[in-house]
Amino acid sequence: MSVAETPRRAVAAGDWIMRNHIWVFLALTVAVFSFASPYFLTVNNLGNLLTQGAFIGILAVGMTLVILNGEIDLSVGATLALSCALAIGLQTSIGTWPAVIAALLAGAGLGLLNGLVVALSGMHSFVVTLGALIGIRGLVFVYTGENALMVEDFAYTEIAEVYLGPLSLTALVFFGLAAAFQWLLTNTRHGRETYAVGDNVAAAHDAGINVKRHKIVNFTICGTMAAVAGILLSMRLGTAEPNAGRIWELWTIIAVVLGGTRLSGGYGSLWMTVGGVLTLAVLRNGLRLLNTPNYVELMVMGGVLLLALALDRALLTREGAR
Amino acid sequence: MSLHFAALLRRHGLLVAFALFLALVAVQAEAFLTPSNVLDVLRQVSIIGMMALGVTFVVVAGRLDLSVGSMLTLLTVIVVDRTNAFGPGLAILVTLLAGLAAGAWNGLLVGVFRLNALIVTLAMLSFLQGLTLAYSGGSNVNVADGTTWFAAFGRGSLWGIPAPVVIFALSAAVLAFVLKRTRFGRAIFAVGGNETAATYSGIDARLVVFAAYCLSGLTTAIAAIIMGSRVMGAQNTIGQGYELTVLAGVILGGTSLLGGSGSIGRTVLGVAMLGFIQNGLLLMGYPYYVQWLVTWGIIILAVWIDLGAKRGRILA
Amino acid sequence: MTTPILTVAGITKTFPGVRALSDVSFDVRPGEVHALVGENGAGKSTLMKVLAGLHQPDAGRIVHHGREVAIASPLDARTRGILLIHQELSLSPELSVAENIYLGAWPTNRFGILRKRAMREAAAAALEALGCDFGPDVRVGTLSIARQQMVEIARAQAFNANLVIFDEPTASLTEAERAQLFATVAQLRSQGVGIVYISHKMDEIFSITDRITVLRDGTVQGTVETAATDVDSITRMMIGRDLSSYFHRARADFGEETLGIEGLHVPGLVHGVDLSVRAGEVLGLYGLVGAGRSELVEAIFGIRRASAGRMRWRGREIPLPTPRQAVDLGLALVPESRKEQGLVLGLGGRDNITLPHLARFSTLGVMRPGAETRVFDRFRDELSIKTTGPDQPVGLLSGGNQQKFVLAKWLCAEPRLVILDEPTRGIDVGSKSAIHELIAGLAEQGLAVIVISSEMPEVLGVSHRILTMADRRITGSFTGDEMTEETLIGAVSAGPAALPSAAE
Amino acid sequence: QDAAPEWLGGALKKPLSETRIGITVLYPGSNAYQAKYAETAEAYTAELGLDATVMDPQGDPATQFNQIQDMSSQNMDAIVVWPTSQNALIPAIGGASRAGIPVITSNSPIGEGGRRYVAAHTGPDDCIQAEQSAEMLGEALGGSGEIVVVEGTPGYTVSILRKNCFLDRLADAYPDVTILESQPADWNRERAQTVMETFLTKYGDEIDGVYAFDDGMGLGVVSALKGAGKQPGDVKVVTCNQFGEGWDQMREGWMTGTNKQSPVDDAILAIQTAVKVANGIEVPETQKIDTPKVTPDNVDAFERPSW
Ligand SMILES: Nc1ncnc2c1ncn2[C@@H]1O[C@H](COP(=O)(O)OP(=O)(O)OP(=O)(O)O)[C@@H](O)[C@H]1O
Ligand SMILES: Nc1ncnc2c1ncn2[C@@H]1O[C@H](COP(=O)(O)OP(=O)(O)OP(=O)(O)O)[C@@H](O)[C@H]1O
Ligand SMILES: [Mg+2]
Ligand SMILES: [Mg+2]
Repeated sequence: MSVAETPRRAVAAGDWIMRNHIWVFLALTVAVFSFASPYFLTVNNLGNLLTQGAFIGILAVGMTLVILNGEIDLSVGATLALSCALAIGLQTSIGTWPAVIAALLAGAGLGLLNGLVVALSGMHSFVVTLGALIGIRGLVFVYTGENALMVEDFAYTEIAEVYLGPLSLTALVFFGLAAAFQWLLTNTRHGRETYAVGDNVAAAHDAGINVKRHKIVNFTICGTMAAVAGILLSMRLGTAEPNAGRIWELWTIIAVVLGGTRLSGGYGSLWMTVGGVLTLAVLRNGLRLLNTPNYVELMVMGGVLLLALALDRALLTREGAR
Repeated sequence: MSLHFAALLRRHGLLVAFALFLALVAVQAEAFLTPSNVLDVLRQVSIIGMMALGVTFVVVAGRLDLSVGSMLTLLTVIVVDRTNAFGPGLAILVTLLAGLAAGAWNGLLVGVFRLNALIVTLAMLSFLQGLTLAYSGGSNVNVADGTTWFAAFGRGSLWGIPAPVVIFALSAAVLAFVLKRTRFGRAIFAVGGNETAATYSGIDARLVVFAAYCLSGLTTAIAAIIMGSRVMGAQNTIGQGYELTVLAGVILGGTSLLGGSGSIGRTVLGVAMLGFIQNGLLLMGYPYYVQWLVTWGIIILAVWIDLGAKRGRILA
Repeated sequence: MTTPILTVAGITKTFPGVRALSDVSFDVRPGEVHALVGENGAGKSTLMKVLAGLHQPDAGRIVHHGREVAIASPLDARTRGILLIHQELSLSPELSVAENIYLGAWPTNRFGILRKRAMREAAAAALEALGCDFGPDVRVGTLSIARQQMVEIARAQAFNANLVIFDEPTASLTEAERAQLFATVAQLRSQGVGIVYISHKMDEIFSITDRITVLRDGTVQGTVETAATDVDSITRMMIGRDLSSYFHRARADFGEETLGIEGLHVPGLVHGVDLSVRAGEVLGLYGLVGAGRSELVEAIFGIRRASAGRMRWRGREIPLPTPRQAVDLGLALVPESRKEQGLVLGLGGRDNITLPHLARFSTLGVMRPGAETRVFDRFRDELSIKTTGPDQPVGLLSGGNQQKFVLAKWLCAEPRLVILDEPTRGIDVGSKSAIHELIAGLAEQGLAVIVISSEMPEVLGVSHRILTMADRRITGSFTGDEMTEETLIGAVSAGPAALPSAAE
Repeated sequence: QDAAPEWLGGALKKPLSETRIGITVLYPGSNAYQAKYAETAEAYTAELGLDATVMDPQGDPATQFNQIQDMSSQNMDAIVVWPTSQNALIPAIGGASRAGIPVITSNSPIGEGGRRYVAAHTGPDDCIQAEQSAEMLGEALGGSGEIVVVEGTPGYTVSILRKNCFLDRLADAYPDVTILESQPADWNRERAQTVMETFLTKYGDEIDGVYAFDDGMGLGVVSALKGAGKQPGDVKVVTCNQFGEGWDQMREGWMTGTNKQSPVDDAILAIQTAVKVANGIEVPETQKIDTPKVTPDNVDAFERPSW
């Protein structure tokens, strides 16, 4: 078997780049913006950038699991808004931490609901969560009565004001969750089976893997992640906007795919997702620093997305087999 | 035999459920099933419906188009602005060409270069939004001359039937024929059902997908003409979120996102269902968020029922 | 006589509209290779899926090691030591070999954390025991089909299986790999494992099995000792009649050259191929799997873009065609994988038949359903295809009937040249002989035919002339008396990387 | 350019060309007023020779939050915020203020809790506008009648103010005006038309008046009225914030009341205030731009809005 492995090591570096091309891309964008704007490479800005990216990042952690599983979740933005509203709205009646826990449970519950419907009905998750995207937003408005909710006690907003160097609590939570779930993906049975299910459902099913359970679990995790992001957002803003997180689901999917995770499932990692999230955050922040008009920003984002996709495709064809 | 019969029954189940819903609303709101309201609803869904026609081709070919919403915005801005500049005739031509071009770009990337449709059209969504802002400078545009014949597409009527409904119905009839009865339609089904097999049969899948996107751009352009004429102006957000409504209509009709199955008739039904649901709930006076919740429920229920009917059609 | 490992009695299984198995009984003893044969759609795979826990029977008993059991799930089957190696491989390409071996039963500690090291070591041991030349950490997607199959077999080793079921395992193996597989089967058998072996290849059945059970239309026709029977009587049990002559070679009556190819080159896939075939001629293309035969014909048909090469078509020099142009010229390619390349499973038979010839069945782009239905009816009768109607999705049909639709699709437009890539793979003997008859008939009508096959007797039986391919090049051309097993084997295994010739 | 402009009322600390001002505007892409505002901001800062940036958070508070943070980290001399949310931005504005960067809110104020971080507020008062609309509608109906309301996208500050202030004022001043129904049309003219068509189907001639949150939606309402065969003035349509086309419709009698609000004045006032604050010149806590009522009686006295 060593015969087979020796030449592999030689191409290992190339292989690594192919599988992690997003980090090369990220390094490139960072270089460009450092050159273009004197404010980009400041500790303060980088700290901000990480915090800003972390919200999409946390959503992307959950989304990655769902996508690896071969599914998709369009409802994360709405779930985020609901958790955000609950975390703030329930504080007066049940206290801060119970409210936070309730918000988490709500996110988990909605994720579970999505997962159950997908797994039990056999419908395409695109359809199920498209419905949920509309409906959960309705729940947000039912709960908030369309007004923005505000915390009574602004001490709540200081919970998230914990810093480790330039890293805010939000950024730390993002990196922590990404690391934790990456570990889960590589080292636990659920993690590996998530890949197996996304890669070849028939094989996974025939091997006795409970496909439905994994999907349900991953949707639940995804909902929970949306809740975590929602709670952190409520701490950041001190307010729950009923429209919070609109079209964030699209940015989240974009970040995940930008990272290189395959939309059809089975291939990808949180490491890639972190790369995708950071690239997205750097691009948005950098373009803002360069004072690009909004329409240029939109066009550049569209262009970059295509570029990343084309790069991915080019590397994929080179890799040959798949 | 019995399998087909059961499927047929369950498929009718969806229609029965829809009819029940119509009856239920009609009891609650007597205005619901009056001819004038029905025509109103049809006119309101004709824009979404028009777009859904093209998107149906894309979805049957096994792809997705999320860019139609922002494409609608841009094209509406173009048709209104150009009407002011060149007059309606040329403006309509320019709009149709622009729609075709936008669709062709999607088709080029997805069909010819075989990039992922979801991402390509998402990128297009973002790009077209930017382009719209760049084009309009952010301001609203209005048709300056209120008496132009351009108004006919959105506001006119033919034998008492609103013009948008006439346009939509005609387009639906033509495209239903194209999808069911022509070579192109057959190729769409083949490519969506099994692209490799289609290629081995001498069908150029790249061209077929390309053409489907072009068609989607074209129907969106027609929708934009109706929209511009109905509003006699355009706003930079006018098509925002339409892509999801369009997709919801297509899916509700039972066209599978996996490609290879579906029909224009079902899309028309799906879009009409969406329109009547919204109109009915509005007539019953439910707040908008209840409408959203009900839409959630109905999408899931309808697709579920439909899926049940199709189950076991193809061996796994 | 030893007690059987497994006995099934009175198994019945119906699918909506089909009774796949009715009252099936048979048994498997330790250390025996038990063949299961039957026509396409006879119910072989279904029976095995019942044993593997993928289907639940409607009625009947399964006795395993003397105890009656209900096999609830694939995992349940595996923990009982029953392992099915699928017709279509059932692996996760992105996962490692070790992970695939233990797929669904990964060892974990109390907290659900994988014991990767333990898994790796156990997998390495299983691979070693089978003599595999790859390690447990390799990503399965990078392995060849044969190696992937070894991964599946390693599962049997790793789980100490007592019953291993092979469902058409040799369909895409080279001769050498096949020999390796047989060695593995022998090894398992010597460990006392019971083996069920499903195949349509009679030579395999007679060389490695101990007993044969014949299924027909979901019922058992009988179980016989292999040593006590012969191919003809088994065939008779399978199809219910005698198979007069096995191969049909067309009359040798050749016309002008239909197709000529010179210097065809597809980077990395086909190197400098010359080829010529005349009207009325059946040209066999023999080689081992992976020799590049499919790629060659795909390049001729325009599915693969050739970087160099010239083409003569009926005496005229023409540019290399696109698939569309190829169809219009009168080329027909019956591809090797009917499900992936041949048919749109969701469409009906009629729509599949006319798919390559839409122009022919339309006026100004509008289809003529009447004309389509007429063609459908004609071929349904000519090829006796079993289908409920023109709109029944072909995905619902059994493999043999699907293959007939693929043939119909290519024959309906009267082509000049028909290329058949492994036309009888996975086809039962009865239908096989029908296809051979068809090939001969085509040539006698004056068509040029190219037949690709990995089955030596088949190529020898139907061809007027045989080209051999190895390592993506043509290595020999044989006619008349030169066409023997020895010359062909010599030609495909020539060169430095000569493979050990298969035990035949 | 280095001479201090007249309106400044003080001395420049540094040349205008070195004065860096960041402006973030609710959602210029969404309507003409905001587009004009953003356009004016670009043009006017260029005219002054300021080093200025105009940003579009697309109505998303979290994005605007990020923008404010980014501008703080660039050490802008002043930041102008047209807030997407009353309260969500307070922490970001607080952060900027702690970093010593003055923040001016423009057009809509932020919530009470954040006022102490804001150096000044300029702009019209959405609440007053909505109250004016309530008054004009009540008056046009002669104190009693039945109305429907076409709302903007629910959940945003402007929508909330234009709803609640209208409702409060109407209940106070014209208790006999009853609201049949209220539905959102998301600031979208076409949707407003759809909603109004449905209202007309449902209530027919019962509807005496309509309140639409902005003129764009008001135009959709008018289209629906025309489609239903109504005559000008049959149904009183009152909106906020007149657009050019609304001005035309008012002259034709379709619109009954609205108010004039100039994005040009709005933007210029905000920028001037920002420059003053950046140069340490005292400014009033709140500076309002006028939003006079516009009715068919006085419409000719106003110039046709160019937005
Ligand atoms: N999941 C299913 N649903 C409906 N019918 C099925 C299903 N699986 C198998 N069948 C039908 O059951 C019959 C037996 O099929 P099976 O796959 O067992 O045949 P087989 O003997 O393995 O044939 P082959 O040699 O072609 O592999 C066929 O008529 C087939 O169409
Ligand atoms: N080394 C290999 N690794 C993985 N897959 C292989 C390898 N060689 C062949 N295959 C697979 O086997 C199939 C046949 O290979 P190929 O088309 O190259 O050979 P061929 O001479 O046309 O053989 P045949 O027509 O008999 O299948 C292909 O689908 C290919 O994926
Ligand atoms: Mg089988
Ligand atoms: Mg091959």
